[in-house]
Amino acid sequence: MLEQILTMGFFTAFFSAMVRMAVPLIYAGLGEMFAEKAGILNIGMEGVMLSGAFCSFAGAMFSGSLMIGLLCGILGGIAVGMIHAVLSIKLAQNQSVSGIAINMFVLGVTSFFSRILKEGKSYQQLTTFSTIKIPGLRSIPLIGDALFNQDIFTYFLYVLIIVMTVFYAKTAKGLAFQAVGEHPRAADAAGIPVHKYQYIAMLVNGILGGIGGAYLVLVQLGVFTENMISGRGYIALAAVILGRYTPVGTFGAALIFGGANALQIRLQAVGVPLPAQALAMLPYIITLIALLGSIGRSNEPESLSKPYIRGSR
Amino acid sequence: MAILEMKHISKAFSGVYANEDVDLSVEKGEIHALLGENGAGKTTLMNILFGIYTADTGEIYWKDKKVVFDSPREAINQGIGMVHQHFSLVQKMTVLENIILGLKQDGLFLSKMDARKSIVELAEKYGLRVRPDARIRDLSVGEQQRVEILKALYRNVDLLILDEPTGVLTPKETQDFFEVLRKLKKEGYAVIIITHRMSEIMAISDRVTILRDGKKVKELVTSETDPKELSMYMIGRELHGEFEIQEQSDTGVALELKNVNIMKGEKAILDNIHLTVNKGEILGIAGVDGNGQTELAEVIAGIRKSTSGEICFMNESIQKATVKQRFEKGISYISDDRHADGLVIDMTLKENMLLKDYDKEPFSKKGIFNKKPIEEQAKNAIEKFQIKTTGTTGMESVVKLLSGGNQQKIIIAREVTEEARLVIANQPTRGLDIGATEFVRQTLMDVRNSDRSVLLISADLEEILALSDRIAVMFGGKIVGVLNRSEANVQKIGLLMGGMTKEAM
Amino acid sequence: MTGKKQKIVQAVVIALITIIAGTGLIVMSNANPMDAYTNFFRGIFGNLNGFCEVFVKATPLIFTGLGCAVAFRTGFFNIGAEGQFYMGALTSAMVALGLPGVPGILRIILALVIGFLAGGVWALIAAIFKAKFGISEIIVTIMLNYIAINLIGLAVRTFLMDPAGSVPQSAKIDESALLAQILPPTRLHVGFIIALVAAAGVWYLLEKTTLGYEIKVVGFNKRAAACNGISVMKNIVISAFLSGGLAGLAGVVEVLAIQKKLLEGISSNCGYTAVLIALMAGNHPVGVVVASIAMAAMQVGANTMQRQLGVPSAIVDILVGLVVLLILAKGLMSRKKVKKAA
Amino acid sequence: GTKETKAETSAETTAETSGETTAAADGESLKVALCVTGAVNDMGFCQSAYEGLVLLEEKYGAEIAYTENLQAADMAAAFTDYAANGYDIVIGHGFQFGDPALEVGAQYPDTTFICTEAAAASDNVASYVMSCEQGGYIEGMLAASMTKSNKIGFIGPIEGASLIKIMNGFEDGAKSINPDIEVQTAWTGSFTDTALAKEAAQAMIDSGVDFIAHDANECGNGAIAAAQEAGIYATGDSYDQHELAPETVLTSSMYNVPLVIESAYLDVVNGTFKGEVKYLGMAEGVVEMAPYYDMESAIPEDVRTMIDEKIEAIKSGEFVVPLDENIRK
Ligand SMILES: Nc1ncnc2c1ncn2[C@@H]1O[C@H](COP(=O)(O)OP(=O)(O)OP(=O)(O)O)[C@@H](O)[C@H]1O
Ligand SMILES: Nc1ncnc2c1ncn2[C@@H]1O[C@H](COP(=O)(O)OP(=O)(O)OP(=O)(O)O)[C@@H](O)[C@H]1O
Ligand SMILES: [Mg+2]
Ligand SMILES: [Mg+2]
Repeated sequence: MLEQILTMGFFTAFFSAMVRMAVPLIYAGLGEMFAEKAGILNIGMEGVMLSGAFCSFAGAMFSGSLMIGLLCGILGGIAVGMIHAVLSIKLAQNQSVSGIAINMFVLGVTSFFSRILKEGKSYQQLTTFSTIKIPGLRSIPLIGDALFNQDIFTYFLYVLIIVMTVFYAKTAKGLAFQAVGEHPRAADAAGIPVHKYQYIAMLVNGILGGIGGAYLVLVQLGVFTENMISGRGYIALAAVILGRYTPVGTFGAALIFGGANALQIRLQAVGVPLPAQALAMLPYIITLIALLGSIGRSNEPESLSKPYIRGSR
Repeated sequence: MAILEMKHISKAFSGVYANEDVDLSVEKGEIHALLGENGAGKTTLMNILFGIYTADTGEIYWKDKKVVFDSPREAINQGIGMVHQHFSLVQKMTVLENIILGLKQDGLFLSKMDARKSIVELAEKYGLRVRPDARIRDLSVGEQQRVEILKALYRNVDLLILDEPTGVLTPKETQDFFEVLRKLKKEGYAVIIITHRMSEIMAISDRVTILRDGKKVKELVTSETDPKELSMYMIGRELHGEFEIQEQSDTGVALELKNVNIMKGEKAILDNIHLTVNKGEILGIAGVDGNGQTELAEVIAGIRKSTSGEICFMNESIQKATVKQRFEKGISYISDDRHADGLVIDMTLKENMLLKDYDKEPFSKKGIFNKKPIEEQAKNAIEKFQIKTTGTTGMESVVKLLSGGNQQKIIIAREVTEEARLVIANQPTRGLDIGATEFVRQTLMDVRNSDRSVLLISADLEEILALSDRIAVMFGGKIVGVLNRSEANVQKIGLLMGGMTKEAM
Repeated sequence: MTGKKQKIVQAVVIALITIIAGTGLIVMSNANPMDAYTNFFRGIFGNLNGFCEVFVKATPLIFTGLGCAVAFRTGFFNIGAEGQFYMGALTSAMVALGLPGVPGILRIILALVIGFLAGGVWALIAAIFKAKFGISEIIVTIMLNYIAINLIGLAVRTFLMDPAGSVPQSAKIDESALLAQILPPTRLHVGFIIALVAAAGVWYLLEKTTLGYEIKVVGFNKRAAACNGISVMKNIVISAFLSGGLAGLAGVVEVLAIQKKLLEGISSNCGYTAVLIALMAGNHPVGVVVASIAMAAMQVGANTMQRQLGVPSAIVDILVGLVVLLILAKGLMSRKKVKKAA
Repeated sequence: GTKETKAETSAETTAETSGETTAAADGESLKVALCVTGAVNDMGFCQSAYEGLVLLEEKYGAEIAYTENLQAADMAAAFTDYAANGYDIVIGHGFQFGDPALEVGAQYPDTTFICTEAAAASDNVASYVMSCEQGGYIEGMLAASMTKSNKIGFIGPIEGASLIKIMNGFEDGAKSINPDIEVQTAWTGSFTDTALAKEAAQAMIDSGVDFIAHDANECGNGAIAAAQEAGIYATGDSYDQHELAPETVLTSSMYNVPLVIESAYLDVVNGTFKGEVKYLGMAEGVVEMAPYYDMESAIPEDVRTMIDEKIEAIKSGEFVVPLDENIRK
């Protein structure tokens, strides 16, 4: 069995799987990071992704166009993000309650409407976005396939991570968005419209979370199934913390998690004599261990999940 | 020509007026002082001007135009800047980043080089020394304040509001700061300054507006008045300003620190401290903020652990004792950061009064609370210290809604009790109005007069000189000299604070 | 508009919106709304059985809701009630099944104690991560939930698997070690009484004791707690432990009174619902009981409606989620701006 | 011993009860309720039961109701609810319903409880077990005949007895063709995580597997999607999954749950109901293989013949597919 694992082929395939499993987590993670850095904790990320997945499926189904599907997925993510935004920004409600309630609500709504959508029809399968091989780069041993034989979503991620890193490090707006999450009162006093920025952050959260959900439908599966996000929204939250609130860190953390999940399913396939449940715990245990390894200053935005009300004492 | 006119401003919080029909007028090139007791409504009035609160009624004319500021952003855009006493700086960011925060940028990317240049120029012009690339969390309060002022000036304001800017400054820093204000004035800026110190008002302001209980009681020209008159208007009575100082009786040592050190990596934060505090004595600790005073206080109170050395209280070692055990032995601590250390601002006055004694009889027995003594204690504190609570809630007032001065009174009421054998008072009168200041000072003096001890840490040299039997001066984590009341004066202490040793003098 | 009047108006509006949304969903699933609502209320009040079912369903919610409330008071954001529930369930099944010689009542007591400890320890892991290493408890408790769920899966397929069958569940616990029913044939059981007692205990602890006070101080201001000699670590650990223990009890009671054996999926997500309950109740124990019963009634009514009319079960999730969201959104209804000085 | 006596006594009692119910059937329709653990449109296990229920309504005019997504915590409540509301037959679809059926059944002797895939039996409780391993066995034979790499894979959702026996049947069937064949298996631990099912299939494909089978309900869609992308063959489960990927799915093993439900219904109506565990397989038409459709040409004729013969042998009882409900590792 070991000889089955310790091969080039195994690792090449494993790395590909790791990236595949990670991509939706990275989108959601980056979206979550953007919101959290502006002080909004969105535990409802699961709901955002689920809405993105459902709307992208419905959109693509009705229009017959994947691009319209993607657009609908983004809109679906935004819609859910905005519910959370209004509750936590305008109404200054507890963000965790709102998030958990949203998850419940969206699970119900998507299940309900997916049923109506499927009523009387048999299988509906979309043709998915195809992979685009990048010549040259994809023949790098081990990781070439993983990184450069993927779909457009994965490539866009590379750009996104760079853009976001530069945004926070080098631009005035990036600074302002961070100030909003660190010390909204200071940001307000410096003339930054705190609430407006938080709405924008939630918009980005909805867009990226929506894409994360749509990715599963439009790239990986071509179908929508009830509760198909299956906890990925929660894992995205973990990825942000593990990634210490940086785009690259979040990327890395999502890879760790995606990798652990890809690994456990692969170990099962090659017949590692461990119960499936023991292996299924692996990603979570690895995350905990990784967290222990990242002890130190948590880097959490000071005002995370504290509503800002101007003039309140 | 008034650049600012506030007319008939009223603002109530849950039915209680914080400002009632207040007028204020400020001219270009004027430094206008705002004076009033704690809770008189000064900060509220300024917050209305800066767009943080909206007035219930009244008008604001700014440069002859009627304005309504819905947010600080609008106030800033119109040329008004404000420095709050609790600074509005992002701790994780650098000085430079804080100053340019929220400003319109020309390109997509931050042009830190250009910004740095103009900040350095601006800083030089007004003598506001800052290090552009230092992180705020590494700065002393004095430095942070300079950043705040630079931040406002960098936004091209015409009027600068300063809410108790000198509360945290050393005398030297205050002097420098006043120099800056004078320069600003010469440049044609208008300045509103809130301070409780009469001397500062007399030294820096052109006119004074006095508030009492949310109402404007008087506007005076500074050169035509004196502190006596000011305090008359402010609190409606005269202050005597004299303490009853009794003869010190020699009753022995209360607290002794032997060779106490705190190391932070290679750096000594407390460096070989030997110090005794006698019974019936106020020992003043003078020094520029950030030279180890707070660490000294915390190591005695048990909040911070020393790296080496020994601390004895009443002739027994308390080296291993916890905060609680030390308090039980009679060591009380009034922290200089009341929001962080001293209070739980989301809880009520009553609950905050309990913070140290909650597990003692009669307040609780075997872990179960007893309502009556708890309420009695709160009631007494409100009466004795004249704490202004919000509206009708009395002892159930949530502390964060009280004005800063009243918050401080809660801590004093809690810490300075009969059982306190040693009161460590770190900046106990910061932010207090003169009436309250006098009261606190007398309270501390009473402790001394009843043969108990006080360790008084203050940036206010006058306070130190007025109260202390002996004065120790700290510099760079060391005690560089201890002076008796008779030999101490401002010059000597000033030299020691600057790092001169006693021998060298 | 006075405060009271406004509250009534808000409640009416929330009810109206929920009814309209519910009607829409029911019509879309080709059912008759009148029938649906009749069934909803018949489910709750129609017979003793349904009525008692409300309290049966409320029981684990009360335990886990109390657990969350205790933790939230110290600012320990425990969303791991789900996992703690399962650890309580797992260990209580082990106790009840593993000590066949011991008298039933002893086994029940032991199961309650050990289930409490197990849930507590499970929360403690997250508390230590937080108190010692400053790692967010939100993420740790979520990870621990997944781990606990897999542990149960492992247990019912290996050492706890019923030797008599081949299905992933434990053997049946014998009658003597089960919690008694109060009103047979309804499922209402002693666990509900235990839950009420627990609520009273938690109320007393939080409001009347110095420990409750310490927990509150730590929740609001850790630095001030430390400066005043209140141990932050100790209180986070204690409240996390209590919190996990209470959630663990939910698991014990479900196993000993409802399932009578251990199997997967017995929590029905009540660990997550508990977070909503605790926060809507303002972390107040009495509020937790009320909110749990209300939530349970809603579920029972909606379930009946679903069962009798065959409308999709998703409607239950939608309506419960919607009600919580509407309660959060009620501020939109009041003319007054959001309390400026919160 | 005990079981038989039980069955005997139950035969008597059921005779009485069924007498009543038949009478009821003459006058008015019977009320039948169904409980499932997943969604009734899951294109698999639960949906097929639901279709059975609908069939009762259409064919016999039964008054029907159902509960879906039922969690273990609520099963007894749902049963009680139906029984108390005068339902004549309450069906629980899945092994988890066994114990709740016995428990509630004892309190409502006038209601008949039918569980699929369980082992529960008493006076008014019977279990109808489908011999799903037969379908798995045939799929295994097909897979072993079609593979070129001699590596085939099987993906399951959560290990439950009725799912394990399919997986084991698959392995046995494959080994009957080629004892040296490598059978890779994986459990996703979820009925909903479609993406993980796909990843599991992908993992197998990456290691050379060229035939994928599954019994993972709706999330098995992911497994078929992986096979489709890789251009290899797969089989469907529970349901004719041909349409999902017409060029990938060779056949599907279908469990004719409607037939199970119908036969249970008729047992009650006709008074032939017995409180016992009843096994139903290919012989009863409950386990079936879906047509090959256009893929017929892709399967060599000798393979088709061999499979047809095996199916006949199973139906006639000549060959008994081994039943193994324990996980193999
Ligand atoms: N947001 C608020 N909510 C409720 N009450 C408030 C609020 N802000 C201020 N107050 C009350 O208004 C009164 C005036 O407060 P303010 O802060 O303006 O006083 P101040 O003159 O600045 O006092 P100090 O000298 O202590 O700083 C106080 O009684 C205070 O409790
Ligand atoms: N930038 C700001 N935006 C909104 N509110 C602010 C801002 N800065 C300060 N405040 C609020 O205004 C109140 C007054 O602030 P300030 O720092 O002047 O305190 P204060 O009442 O004068 O108390 P003290 O001076 O005794 O500490 C504070 O309680 C704070 O909540
Ligand atoms: Mg003030
Ligand atoms: Mg003040």
